[in-house]
Parts: sequence; structure tokens; C-alpha cells
Amino acid sequence: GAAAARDQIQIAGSSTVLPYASIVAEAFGENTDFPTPVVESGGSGAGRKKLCEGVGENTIDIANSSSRIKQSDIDNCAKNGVKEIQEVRIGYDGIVFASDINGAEFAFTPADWHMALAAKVVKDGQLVDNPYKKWNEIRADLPDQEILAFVPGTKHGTREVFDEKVIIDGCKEDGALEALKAANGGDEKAAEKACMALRTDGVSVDIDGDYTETLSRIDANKNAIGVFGLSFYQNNTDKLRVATMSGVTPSVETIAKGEYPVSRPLYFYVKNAHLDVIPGLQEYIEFFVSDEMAGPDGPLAAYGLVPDPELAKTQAAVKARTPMGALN
Amino acid sequence: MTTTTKAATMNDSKISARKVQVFYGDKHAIKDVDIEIPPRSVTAFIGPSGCGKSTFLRCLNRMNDTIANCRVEGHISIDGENIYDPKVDPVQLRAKVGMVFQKPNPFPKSIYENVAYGPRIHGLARKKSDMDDIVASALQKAGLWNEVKDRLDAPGTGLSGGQQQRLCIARAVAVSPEVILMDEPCSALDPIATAKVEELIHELRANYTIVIVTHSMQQAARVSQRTAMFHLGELVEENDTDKMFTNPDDQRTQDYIMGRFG
Amino acid sequence: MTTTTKAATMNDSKISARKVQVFYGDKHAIKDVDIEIPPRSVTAFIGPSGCGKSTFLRCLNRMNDTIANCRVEGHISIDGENIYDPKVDPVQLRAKVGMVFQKPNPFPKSIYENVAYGPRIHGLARKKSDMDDIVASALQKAGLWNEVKDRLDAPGTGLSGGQQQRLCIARAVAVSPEVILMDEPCSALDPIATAKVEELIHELRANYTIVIVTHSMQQAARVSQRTAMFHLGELVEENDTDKMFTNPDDQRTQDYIMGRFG
Amino acid sequence: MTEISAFSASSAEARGKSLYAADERTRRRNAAEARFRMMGRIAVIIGIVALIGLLASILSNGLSSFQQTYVSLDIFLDPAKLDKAGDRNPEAIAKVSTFGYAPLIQKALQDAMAAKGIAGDGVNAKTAAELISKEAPADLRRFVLADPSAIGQTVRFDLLAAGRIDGYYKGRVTMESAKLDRNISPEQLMLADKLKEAGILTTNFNWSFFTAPDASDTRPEAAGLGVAIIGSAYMMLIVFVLSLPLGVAASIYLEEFAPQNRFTDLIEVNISNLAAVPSIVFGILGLAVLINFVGLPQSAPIVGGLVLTLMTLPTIIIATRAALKAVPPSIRDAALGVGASKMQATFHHVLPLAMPGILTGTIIGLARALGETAPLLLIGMVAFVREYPAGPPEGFFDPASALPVQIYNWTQRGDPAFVERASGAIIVLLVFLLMMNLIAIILRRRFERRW
Amino acid sequence: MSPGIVVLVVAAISAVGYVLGRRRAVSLAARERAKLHSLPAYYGQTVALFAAVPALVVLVAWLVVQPLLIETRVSDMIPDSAIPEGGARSLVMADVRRIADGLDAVLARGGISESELSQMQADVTDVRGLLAGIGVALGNDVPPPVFEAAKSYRQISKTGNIVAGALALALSVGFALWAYRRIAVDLRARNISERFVRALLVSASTIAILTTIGIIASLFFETYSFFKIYPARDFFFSTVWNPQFRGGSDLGILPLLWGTFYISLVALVVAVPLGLMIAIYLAEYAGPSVRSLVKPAIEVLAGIPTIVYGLFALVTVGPFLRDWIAQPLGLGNSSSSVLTAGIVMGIMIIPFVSSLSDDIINAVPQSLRDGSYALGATQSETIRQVVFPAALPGIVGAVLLAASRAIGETMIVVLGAGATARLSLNPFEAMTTVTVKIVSQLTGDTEFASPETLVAFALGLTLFVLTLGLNVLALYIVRKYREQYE
Ligand SMILES: Nc1ncnc2c1ncn2[C@@H]1O[C@H](COP(=O)(O)OP(=O)(O)OP(=O)(O)O)[C@@H](O)[C@H]1O
Ligand SMILES: Nc1ncnc2c1ncn2[C@@H]1O[C@H](COP(=O)(O)OP(=O)(O)OP(=O)(O)O)[C@@H](O)[C@H]1O
Ligand SMILES: [Mg+2]
Ligand SMILES: [Mg+2]
Repeated sequence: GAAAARDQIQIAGSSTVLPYASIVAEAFGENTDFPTPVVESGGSGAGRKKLCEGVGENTIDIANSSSRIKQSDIDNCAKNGVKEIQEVRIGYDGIVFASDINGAEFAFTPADWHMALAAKVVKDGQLVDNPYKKWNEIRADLPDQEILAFVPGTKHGTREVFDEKVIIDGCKEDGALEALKAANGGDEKAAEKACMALRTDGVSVDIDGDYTETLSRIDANKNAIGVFGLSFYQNNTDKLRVATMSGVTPSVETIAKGEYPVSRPLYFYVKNAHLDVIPGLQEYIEFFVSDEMAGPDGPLAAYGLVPDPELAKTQAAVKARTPMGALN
Repeated sequence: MTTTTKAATMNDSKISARKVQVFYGDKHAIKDVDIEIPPRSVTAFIGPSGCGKSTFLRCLNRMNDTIANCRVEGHISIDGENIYDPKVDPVQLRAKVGMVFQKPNPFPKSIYENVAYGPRIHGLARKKSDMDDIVASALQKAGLWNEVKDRLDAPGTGLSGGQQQRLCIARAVAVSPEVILMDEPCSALDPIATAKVEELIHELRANYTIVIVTHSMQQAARVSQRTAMFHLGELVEENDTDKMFTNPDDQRTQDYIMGRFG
Repeated sequence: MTTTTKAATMNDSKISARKVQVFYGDKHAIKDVDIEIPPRSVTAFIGPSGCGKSTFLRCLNRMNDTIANCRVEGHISIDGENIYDPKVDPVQLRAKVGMVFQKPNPFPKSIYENVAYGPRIHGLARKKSDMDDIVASALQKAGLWNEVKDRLDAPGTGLSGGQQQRLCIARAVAVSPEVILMDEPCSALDPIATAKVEELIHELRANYTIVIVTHSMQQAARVSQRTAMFHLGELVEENDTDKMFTNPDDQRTQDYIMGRFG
Repeated sequence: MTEISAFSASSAEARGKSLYAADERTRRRNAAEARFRMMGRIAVIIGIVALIGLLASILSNGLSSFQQTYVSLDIFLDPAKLDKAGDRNPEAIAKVSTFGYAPLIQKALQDAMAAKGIAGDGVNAKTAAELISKEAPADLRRFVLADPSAIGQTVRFDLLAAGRIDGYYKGRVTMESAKLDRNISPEQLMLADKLKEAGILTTNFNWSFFTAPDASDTRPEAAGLGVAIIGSAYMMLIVFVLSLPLGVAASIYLEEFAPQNRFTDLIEVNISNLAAVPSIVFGILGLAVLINFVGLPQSAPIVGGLVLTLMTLPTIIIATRAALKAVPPSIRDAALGVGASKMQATFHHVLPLAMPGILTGTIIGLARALGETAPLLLIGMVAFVREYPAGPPEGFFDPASALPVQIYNWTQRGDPAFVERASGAIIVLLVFLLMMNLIAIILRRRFERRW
Repeated sequence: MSPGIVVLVVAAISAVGYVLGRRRAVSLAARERAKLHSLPAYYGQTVALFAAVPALVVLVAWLVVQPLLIETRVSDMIPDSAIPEGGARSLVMADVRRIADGLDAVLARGGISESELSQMQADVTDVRGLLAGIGVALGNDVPPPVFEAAKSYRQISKTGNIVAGALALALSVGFALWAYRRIAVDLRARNISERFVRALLVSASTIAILTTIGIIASLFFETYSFFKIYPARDFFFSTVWNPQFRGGSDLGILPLLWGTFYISLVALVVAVPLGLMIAIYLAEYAGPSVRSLVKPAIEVLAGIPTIVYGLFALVTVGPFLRDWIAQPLGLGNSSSSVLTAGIVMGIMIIPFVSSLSDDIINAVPQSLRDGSYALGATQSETIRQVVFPAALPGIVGAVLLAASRAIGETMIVVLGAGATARLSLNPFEAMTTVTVKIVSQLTGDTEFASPETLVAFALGLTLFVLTLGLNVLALYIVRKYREQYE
């Protein structure tokens, strides 16, 4: 009944981390006597909220997150008695731009994207409503193809990276940031916000679903460009043609080396109070960050997770159960 | 004598049935009925309960079509046209041959709408005022007008049993069919209301053909010109009403009329 | 004379009603009716269609409770007990006061089940054979046995109008209530079947109290000891049947009986 | 009387005509009738065509998931690798992880190829082993742990082929796509063809699709519906057992017994409003009340079942009330008239007549409950679950997933092999639904009658 | 004595009570030559009910309360020192329960005896190993206080269970006897058991109220915190919906409400006529064999997972509408649109309209149809003017149900209509609904305490209140309309 004790690890959170977590969970279940952990999806935000619900059996042990924990989460945790949390960075997620396999080749720069999708762009020194209809209007060596982009919806962690590493960077590159700053009376924050405002005439389409939806949409609109995770692209290289960004082709190696710009770290957060209580929890997190799993030759890297160059540090921290400090 | 009467009405009979058989599943409800119903007259069907009067009546405007396991054989013609011919449109037939059912079945609508329904689907009224006239006169004919004239908007299902029966009569006459089949139209009526309906039948006789099922010998005698007597699904005798009630050909008729039956 | 009769029956009357008023929403359907119904006798309600006979009848076993907008005021008691008392269980009341409705309403079940239902819920039969006996005798009493004995499993809704009416009578007598209310029980019956039902009423009278609504003066005269005449929701006159039909106190009764009404 | 003769005269022209030849108005009316009927038929056809279209797409995508490609190998369970100490100590054997088993398979494959004289042709031992699922070492390890005495023997295994190879035989992967696909090469496919010819590679019915638990993204070929089917079955059991009686009871009260007053109006409005509440809100309710307040476990079918019950109730209640309302009052009168209590009249007469509508409500309500994912999202059932829940009733409290969850999850995964699995799961779900509804449909036919 | 067994025993007592009660009623009636007030079965039922209900109520209450009591008792036994740094007492208690369960399992296996167990000491015996042997995994070694607590936990809950069981059985037998003794010829047994059933019916219908309270309660607090950090005016009256990761989002509900309304409307425009025509065709025109095949087949439409519809919208309907209608007419070139989602959703909700209406139409008495046919009405006139109005109250219910389903749908909208909030009249443009945004904001990667996530609760509550208003309106209209006819 309800009084029975829980004996499997409960994990919740980001759907980006979910595939990696389930690979690890599966291997963990196979190779130990512990039951296979249960890995829920449901979003990083909800996962962290659940983690901070309190200490006890009917709360989860680990929250997967595709972005760093926020101060509000930590406060909430503290309020509910969840004092020690470990932050474990498991690697990096690459974000790639791809189009239909039979389409044209693209070599982008962040500025191209900003000019293509921003609501306001600088044209001939003037800040105007985005006039571009085709890629080659932006830069002559881009293909003569209508602009249509499927970008992650604003709920996705991917969108945050897209906004910051592509749109804002592009905004800086093409000079729109300066113009917007001038227009906003020098307010940097407002200017950045204005940078991120995307056009609403149907050229930039938000995707609230997942990468499979983007892929299906590209199937239905052959001349569209979609934003994908690296691992998803790697599983569908026969359907998608990846674009280079600033001349670099995205791959596990180029991202690990820091050459390809658009990537973000992935984390999970462990409730230390559960460590000695939930059977196998400590073993699981150690297993997760072990070289066998998260190392460059492990199954996670093979699946498209960019391994963390500082994995050894993480391993040590996990062994020592070092709780995370204040956010910097 | 019977045969001559028959022969006389043969040619110009309004409805004529030949060897009609009706089955409800296995049950043989009507057996080999031959009958001629003259136009512009009232024919009464009499006979003990369950003998098949309603069943036969329903054959005359093909209302039996709506009963799932009911099967009709034989030949029934109206104005010389076989109504069971596949070419015949039962809708047109029923517009021509109206019916008042044994159990009053008002629509769950207002009294006005109950009566106006038929004229409306047949397009008998151009204007609202025409329709008002039709409704009023139909209700008057059925002797219901005085009771309901103040509450034409009240639901027809909220009437008393006898009022519902008269409402159904009004509904049927409102579309002025050529033939009106009435299944015990006065069963729930008091003597005065009955008299009113009989008066209506009398009036209608001038232009219409009327078939009425009744359990009251007196009523049959009062309103009908011809009477048909059914028994156990058979047509025992069909004759002029006067003759029927004074000097029937068949012993069973005699017994039934005398109340010596069953 | 009326008053003395009333006084005489007052003490030992089976049913007594005082200042009964019934409203359907705004409509005042029964106005201030006072009546005493003696036990072991037949009381007939007569009156023109729509005058409130059924309404009043339904008050006597609280069947009006089921009509949403119906409101009853006044005082009705059976065997001296107020049936509208909150303590009274209407179910028990209805087991004691059975009813045959104006429109036959058989259950959509077999003929057998239609009759057996009442005895079953009242636990009147121990064994299957007891039940068979009850069903058979009830159907016999209602004069339906011969027509249906071979098809007791057939649905009750597949009977003819008159057969359904008798089925409902059989259903009501099968539970042997103390009082039986019959709303035009013979309206769809031929004279022989009517005679059979009247015979039944006669028979029942020895032990039961019977109230019957009828439109037939003859029937009222034949079966009832007392007659009550309603008009426009009022009780015009209540009297011994003999007196009522020969020398009524009220002019309206006289007119109605003579057919000079309306 | 004059106006009467007037209108009867006007209609007289319409009358007196032959029944064989329809007059103008009748023709128009008959045309309207024919149109109406045709509209009905078209509506039915649209419905059926939509159904067939959807089913066809599901079937064409999903039927192939009931087939699976296997590789049959004789594997030598090398004691040198599996039990170095040689004392068959279970704990020591358990120390060998699946990574330790992979070389055995690789070797067995090479041996089998050599025995059949199959050349690698540009496929080395490591890439050849990629033809075999990553699930295979786990299978092997499970086998050995269950029976340590098998170490040192050669055992024949039917191992799963990798997802891409499986897809090759289902037409999902072609030589052309393999050229572009970084997960498989045309050479590997050619090798697979040779293995197939040699009888090492076979295609069999995929029983494990129904029994195996979910698998991670790297092993689409191993993913099955076992846990999901159990989870759905548990939840539907709870939903059925609770929602039908509760729904019918509530409807009976509201329709047959409740007085017309503010309170019952409140209940009535509430119920129809609950029907309009998005299902995820029921998930919020489940999380807040059942998990956080009552303390029921996460990811458990009991919570899912209760949440879905609450979600299904309004549907059943609305359908049941409509059905009860449609029963003619004369039936109730008849029963009350012979001295039945209201309760008896309701249960003996009204309820059987309302049964078709009630069953329809149940069918539709359960169909929805079976297919819902959103409310399960918040109570933790949209999850990767590999452990089977225990038998009922304890199993109601164990983590489980559900069929729609599995479908939802699989459609989100990167490997296209999961698309096929998802369609297969949809077929299973529909079959599940039909089996669930079958009783209801048969019962409904028996209760249907016009009166 | 496990609760399951107690329940079985109570059930058995109640069954026996039924038989005996019945028998006693019958024999009393025979002895006193009187008629029983109710059927003998009802006497049996009263005894059975009295035997079962109080006992079960007490048992359930006990089961709810007992763990709480034991928890506090046992929890007191654990010194603070036994609680690890940063941990919580509740987690240690979880360990206690786990050990207690494990010990039960060990006992059940017959590995040790009860007395051995009471002798056992955590610092001597390897409890962890012992339990691991039977498959109960523990996170760490067992400190003695915890082990002692576990032992007494076992002990107390065992005693508790025995007491509860004994109490329940005593109540069951006691009430059964009392009810049995009370049986008399004029006992209103039927009324007693019917009153009980009625109480059941009433409580079943209050579940709706409880659910509503639960929903409001679970939405209210987060909504409240949302409005603390986001101005209500902007939420209710702004026409822009544009959430941002970094804050500073525009969260106006209006475009979402509009999308909800528009898409649902399209869905109903598709589903209601189609569904009604199907219902009418099946109930009035089709033969029994066609009907018995087509009706369940159409019902399958309601059971197909919405993802299938979504993909159908995305891959087939959307591009079709775009290429054949929207682009030629110059109405836009988006493959996701209100119309796409609406049409596909309409197909999905057809069975809600068709199957329920079919049952209702089928229940309209045949005599009404006969009345209409006899006036020379065609079948379609009869259906439209007599059958349909008579069935209307039920049909309204079916349509409301379909509308509700349309409002609550997410997957089809996401794939068919897109995720863009927009206020536009053009049905060929992408829009989205409140429900979609509830799901996506709730399951997104934004932090929970931000307005971007909390807005989901506000959306849920607003939608709840709005549909409540609509339902009140619908009830009012239906009532008013019905008053004319009944
Ligand atoms: N459910 C109802 N709602 C409103 N008015 C009603 C209802 N039932 C009956 N009435 C009205 O109440 C009056 C009395 O009706 P009641 O049925 O008692 O008449 P009755 O004497 O039985 O007539 P009949 O001989 O025609 O059956 C009638 O005017 C009738 O229209
Ligand atoms: N739908 C039906 N299914 C089966 N049998 C039926 C059906 N309707 C009528 N019957 C049977 O057919 C016979 C004739 O019935 P019908 O209704 O024609 O009698 P009736 O002469 O009108 O009697 P009543 O005077 O009682 O109305 C009866 O025995 C009846 O039981
Ligand atoms: Mg008849
Ligand atoms: Mg009456």
C-alpha cells in the first residue's frame, strides 16, 4: 500500500536530457541489482520544481535540466527543506541547423539568421521592418530560396540558446544592436530584447513540439530550415542536410573543441538527502558520470552528447558528494 | 343481396382490397380479406378486441411499413391504383389517406404547432393568418377549440386524454386528406364530445371517404353507411349498416351485435 | 338527501377528500373538491373531457407526485390516514391503491413479465408455479387469457390497443390492492370484453374499493353504486348512482346526462 | 365554414391525382428527402473514409513492427572472460558488466561468418558487430546470471539485429539512405544480405514487442510495450470499476431523485463544466491532491487511474443523464402504479431502457481515458519505465507507463525506427480499445429497442 | 490479520447476515401469519448492510489514521543523532518502513523465527545483507536505533492491525446481530436499504463538487502567485502573447482565447452537422446490420490517439489546404492553420455527437413518428420537425460534450494549427489555444516560479471560469427553451 517504501530511483525533468538519462538508466538496471530508475520527462522547470518539493519518498531524487538551476529554484528548495543539492554537468548539447536532404547547401553566420528572422533589421543604415523574403537577399552567396525557419518555441531550453548564441550574436554582428540601442535610448537590455523579437509574418514558425515535429514539418515544407539537437540530427543524417555555422560543421568533436558556437551544457541535480536512503542512488550518479558512460567513447557520446572535457572533476565531486555552492 | 351491393360499388369504390394477408412475424393477423369501400361515405369496422381492425386500417395507408416485422400480402388499391406498387410514394399516399391512431400521440410541441404541422409540410397556408384560420377551424371541428383557445402555446402533451384524442383528430383533418382513417376516435370522449366528432364525420362525408373503427355498435349505426365485421383476422361480413344491424348474413355478426360472443 | 347519504358514509368511508385543489403550474385543474368514497363499492367519476377526472384520480394514490409542475393542496385520507402526510410512504400507498391508466402503458417486456412484475416486487409468490397461477388468474380476470395464453413470452407492446388495456388491468389486479383506480378501463374494448371487465369489477367489489372513470353513462349506471360528476375542475354532484341518473340534484348533471351539454 | 371550404378547395387541386405520378410539391419534397438521406449517407461515408484513411496509415506504418529481424549465433560463454576466478561465485560473475559480454558476441559472429565462408568485404569485426543490437549483451548477461553453470558452454542465441538492419528488411533503410546515414553503411547492409542468405539472419514474429519493456534511444529494436500494456490495463481497470458505477449512480440521483434546486443546478453545471476542463488540469489536480496531499506514489497506475476516472466521469454522467431523460415517463408511471418504489422503478425499468446510452458514454469515455497522455505528464507516468509493476493490487502502486505515453515518447525519439514502433503501439492500443469496448458494444445491441 | 482478510471476513459475515436475515423474515411472516412489509430479500439486505458498512467505514478510517499515529510514535524513538546531516526524519522513516517490510518478508520466507528476530541486533547482525538476500535493497547500513524503530514499527502496526481487525469484526457482528434482532414483520426493510442506496447515489454525485473544489484549490495558489508577479490587467486585456526566456514576456490571454474559440468553432462546424447526420442516418435510415457495424466503427474515431490526427493534419490536411485553397486565394501560405486543426479535430469528435445522439434519437417513441407519417410527412420532415426536437435536450448534451473535448485538445492543435498566438480572422493562419499553452508553459524548460510557467495556472483557472459561465448560460437557455414544450 501507500506505506510501502520506494525502492527505485525517481528522476524527472528536461526532455533533452531524457534520452541520455534513459540510456544510462537502462545500462544501470542491466548491470546492477538495483531496479532500473524511472525517468520522467515533463520539462526542466517542472523537474526542478518537483525536486524542490521537499525531502521524502514521494518526491523525486534527481532533476534533469537543460539549463542551470535558477536562484528561485534554490530558494524554493531551501524553503522546503531541501538544503543540499549536487549539480552534475553531464556534457553539452549541440544545436544545429538543417534542411531537407535534397535541398540546397547552407553556410550560415549568426548575422544571417538575425537578418532573416528579426522583426526589425538595419537596411541601408535604417532600422526597418524586415523586408527579406529570400536568403540570397540577405547575402548573395546564400541560395535563392524563400526564408522559412522552424525554431523551437519559447518554452524550449533550445530557444534560449538560439536566442543568445545566434540571434543576439547576429544582432551584434550586423550592427542592429547598436541601432536598436540608439533607438531605445542606450538601454542595452531593451535593445537585446528588441533583437530577439522575431518577425510575425509566418516566416519564423515556433515549434512547441519536439524535433520529430520539426522534421515532419520540413517534410511538408521542403524549403524550410529547422533547428535541431545534434543527437537528433545524427540519427537522421539520411534525411537532413546540416548547415555550417561560421564555417564550422557541427559534430561532437567540433563542439567539444569549442569551434562550433551554438551549444549549451546539460545538467542534473541530485538531492543529497536521498543519497543514503534511496537504494542505488549514489551508485547511479557515479555510473552516469563514469568514463564508461559519459566519456568520449561511451554510449552517450555515440548518441550525440558532447562529452564534458572536465568530466574527471565532476567524477570527483560526485564521489565526494559536494553540494553546489551559490550561483555565480 | 350482399353480392349485388358489392358489384354496385365495385367500379367506383374508393378503396378496394383483395386477398389481403398480414403477418406479424409468424402471427397471421389478417387472413384473406376482400373489401370494397365506397367513396364519400363512412365505413365502420367492428369486431372484438384483437381481431385485426387496427392492423387492417393501418394497411390502407401503409402505416404498417413502420412496424419492423410486419408483412402485408395481397392487393389494396385506392382510386384503382395499387398502393403497394413500388412506384407509389407512401408519403403521397398518406397525404391522401390520413389517420387518427388508437392511442393519442400528440407531438411534444405546442397545441398550435401540433395542428399546424400537417398544413405546413403540405404548404396549405401562405400566410400566418391563413395558418391561424386552418388551426382554429380544425380545432373547432374536433370540438376542442373552446377548451384550448386560450392556451394554444401550451404543450399538447399536457392535455387530458380526451383532449389529446381530439387534438389528434384536429391534426388529421387539418390537412384535408381524401380518406380519413379513424381508429376509435371517440374512445376517450364523453357523449357530448363524441356527438361533436360524429357531427364532424357527418360533415366530412360529403367530400371525403371515412373509415372508422369503433367498439360502439350505436356509434357504428349512427355514423356509418357500411359496416365491416372482423373476427380473428377474418372479414366476417361487410354490408350496409342498416342491414348489418337488423338482419346480418352471418351468424357471428348476429351474435356479436347481440353481445353473445366470446 | 345528499347530505344524509354523505353523513352516513362519513365515518366508514374508505377514502375521504377535503378541499382538494390541484394546480398544474398556474392552471387550476381541481377546485375545492370534497368527496367520500365508501369501501367495498364502486364509485364512478363522470364528466366532460378535460374536467379533471384523471387528475383527481391520480391524487388518490399520489401519482401526481411524478408530474413536475403539479401541486396538490387539501387533505385526502384513506382509512383515516392522511396520504399526503410526510410520514406516509407513497410506495406503500400505491401498493394499497392500484391504478389503471387512461393510456395503456405496458412495460417493454413480455406479457408474462408485465403481469408478474407487481406480484414479484411485493413478494406475493413463493414459487414459480405460484407466480404462474397469479399471472394466469389475473389475465383471466381481465379477459385476456384466451388471446395470449399461447404467447406469454411475446412483448406486451405488440398487443392490440384493447389487449394492452386489458393487460394493464391484469397487471393492476395481480397485486390485489385494496383500492383500484381505473381510468376509462374499457375505452378500447368491444362490448364483450367490456362486459368481462364489468364482471370483474362486480366480482372485485365484494372485497375491494373501486373508483372508475368512465364516459359511458350506461357503464356508470351498470357498475357503480355511487357516481360523482365533475365539471371544469369542480365536483358538481356526488350521489347514489340510481338517484343520479334518475333525479339528479344539480341542473348541470341533468344536462350532462341528457347530453345537452357543452 | 367558408374559409374551410376555401382551403380544402385549394388543396383539392393537389389532390385527386394519381399516386403514381407525384405532383410538383411532392416531387420537391421527395427531392428534399432524397437530399437529406444522401446527406446522411455522405456523412457516414465521410466518417468511414476518415476512419479507413487513418487506420490505413496506422496499419501501413505500424504493421511491420510485429516482425523483427534476429541474428542466430552459437556463442561460447568464455570462462576466461566471465568468471576469471573459475569458482562460479555469483557475485564475481555479476561484476562482469555488459561491456564484458560484447566481445563474446563479436567473436561468435566472426566465427559464424568464417564457418559459412562469408567475407567481410570492408566490414571489420567491430563494424560487423554493429549489425547486432546493443541489447544483445544484456540478454547474454541475464542468461548467464540466471544459470551460471552455462559458463564454458556454447549456447545458441537468437539475438536482436540492430534497428537499422531491421529497418533494411522493412524498407525503411535503403542502400541510398545508408550512404548518407552515419549509423549504417551500405557495406554493412550487404553483409546483412549475405548473413540472411546463410540463414544466420532471420525474420520472425515479434513477440517481445508485446512483452518487453521500453528501451532507450539507442535500441529501438528492443523496445516493447510490456510495461505500457500492464500500466494501461491497471488504469483502465480502475477507471472502469470506479467511473461506471459512480457515473451511473450520480446520473440516477440527478435525473430521477434530485429535487430541482440550486444545489442540484450547481452539481449539474459543475459536471458539464468538468467535461470542458482540459485534461492536463486533471493532471495538476492529481499532482496537488493525490501525490502531494494524500501522499500516493509518483508514476503509479493508481494515481493515473484515479485522475482518468475523474476525467471520464463527466462524459459518462452526461451521456447517462441524456439517456435517462429519453425514457418515456409512462414507463415510470406504470411501475409506480403497481406499487414499485422509485428505486425499483429506476433499476428495474428505466435503467435497462437507458442502457444503450450509458454504454455509449462508457465506450466514448473509456476511449478517451485510454488515449490520454496530458494528465499523466504531471503525475510522472510519462516516463521511461523498464521494471514491470507487480501483480494487482500492489502493482497499482508501482511505477508504470501507459500505451499513449509510450506512443508519445516514441514519436519524440530521434531514431526513425521508433516511428514504426509508435505506429505499432497505436495498433495495439486500438486493439486494446476494441477488446475493452467489445462487451459494451454487444451489450448495447442487446438492450437496444424502440418502444 | 491483514486488512484484506478482514474485508473478506466482513464480507462473509454480511453474506451470512443476508441469508439469515432473509430466512428470519420469512419464518416470522409464516409464524405470525402476517404479510411482510418488504420483500424478504430486503431484510437480508438490511442485515448485510449493517454488518458491512460500519465495519468497513471504521476499517478504512483506521487504515488512514494508523500510519500517521505509528509514524509519530516510532519517529519519537529515533534520536536526532541517527538522522544524517541534511536529511529528513521522513526519509529515515522511509528506511524504517523498508526494513520493517523486509523483516516481514524474511519471516515469511521462514529464514528466521519471530523470537530470533526480537533478539536480533543491528550492530551484531548484518541487516543490510540479510535484507539484500531477499531482494530488499537498502541505501546504507542500518544504525541500531533505526533497526529498533523498525522492529517496533512492525510490532505496533501488527498490534494495530489486530486491533483494527478485531474492532471491525466486532462492529460487523454486533451490528449484524442488532439488525437481525430488529427484524419484524412490519420493519420497513426496503426503505432502510433504499435510503442507504440513495445516500450512495447522493455521495456519487457530490464527487463532481469535490473535483471542482480540488481543481480550483490546485490552481488557485499558483495563480495567485502569478498575479503577484504579473499584472492582471495585462493578462486579461493584452492582445500580445509572447513569452520570453529572460523575462519581460507579454502574456495576454486574448489571442489564446480567440484561438480556442475559433478552432473549437471550426471543429464544431465540422463535427455537429456530420455527427448529427450520421446519427440520424444510423437511427432512422440504416438497417440494423449496417448500424451495428458502422456505429462501433465510427466510435473508433474517438479512440484513435490524437497524435495520429495531429500527424494527419500536419502531413496531409495542412499542405492540402495551403496548396489548393489558401495560396490560390492569396490567403496565406502557412501549412498549419485554424482550419486544418479545426477540420481534423472535428473528425475526431464526430463520435461524441453521433453516437450519443443516435441513442437519444433511437429512444424517441415510435408513436411520434407514426403520428407524423400519417399526416403525409416524409421521413426527413418527420426527423427534422418531430424526432429531432423531441431528442434535442439529449443532443444538446452531446454537442456540449463534443465542444468540451475540442476545447481540451492539445496534440491536434499543436501539429495542425501551430504554436503561434495570434488574433486574426483569417482561418488559414496559424493560431493556438489556451490548452496548448497550458501544456507547453507547464512542461517547458523555464524556471517554475517565473510568470512564464505560472501563467499556465492562470490560464487554467481563467478557462475554468469562462467555461463555467458558458455552461451556466447553456443551462439557462436549455431550461428556457424546454419550458415551452414539456
Ligand atoms: N400535465 C399537465 N400539465 C398541464 N395541464 C394539464 C396536465 N394534465 C392535464 N392538464 C389539464 O388539466 C385539466 C384536467 O385534465 P384531466 O386529465 O384531469 O382531464 P380528464 O377529466 O381526465 O379528461 P379526459 O376525459 O379527457 O381524460 C385539463 O384541462 C388538462 O388540459
Ligand atoms: N406489433 C405487433 N406485433 C405482433 N403482433 C401484433 C402487433 N400488433 C398487433 N398484433 C396482434 O395482431 C392482432 C390484431 O391486432 P390489432 O391491433 O389489429 O387488433 P384490433 O382489432 O385493433 O384490436 P383492438 O380493438 O383491441 O384495438 C392481435 O392479436 C395483436 O395481438
Ligand atoms: Mg386497435
Ligand atoms: Mg382523463
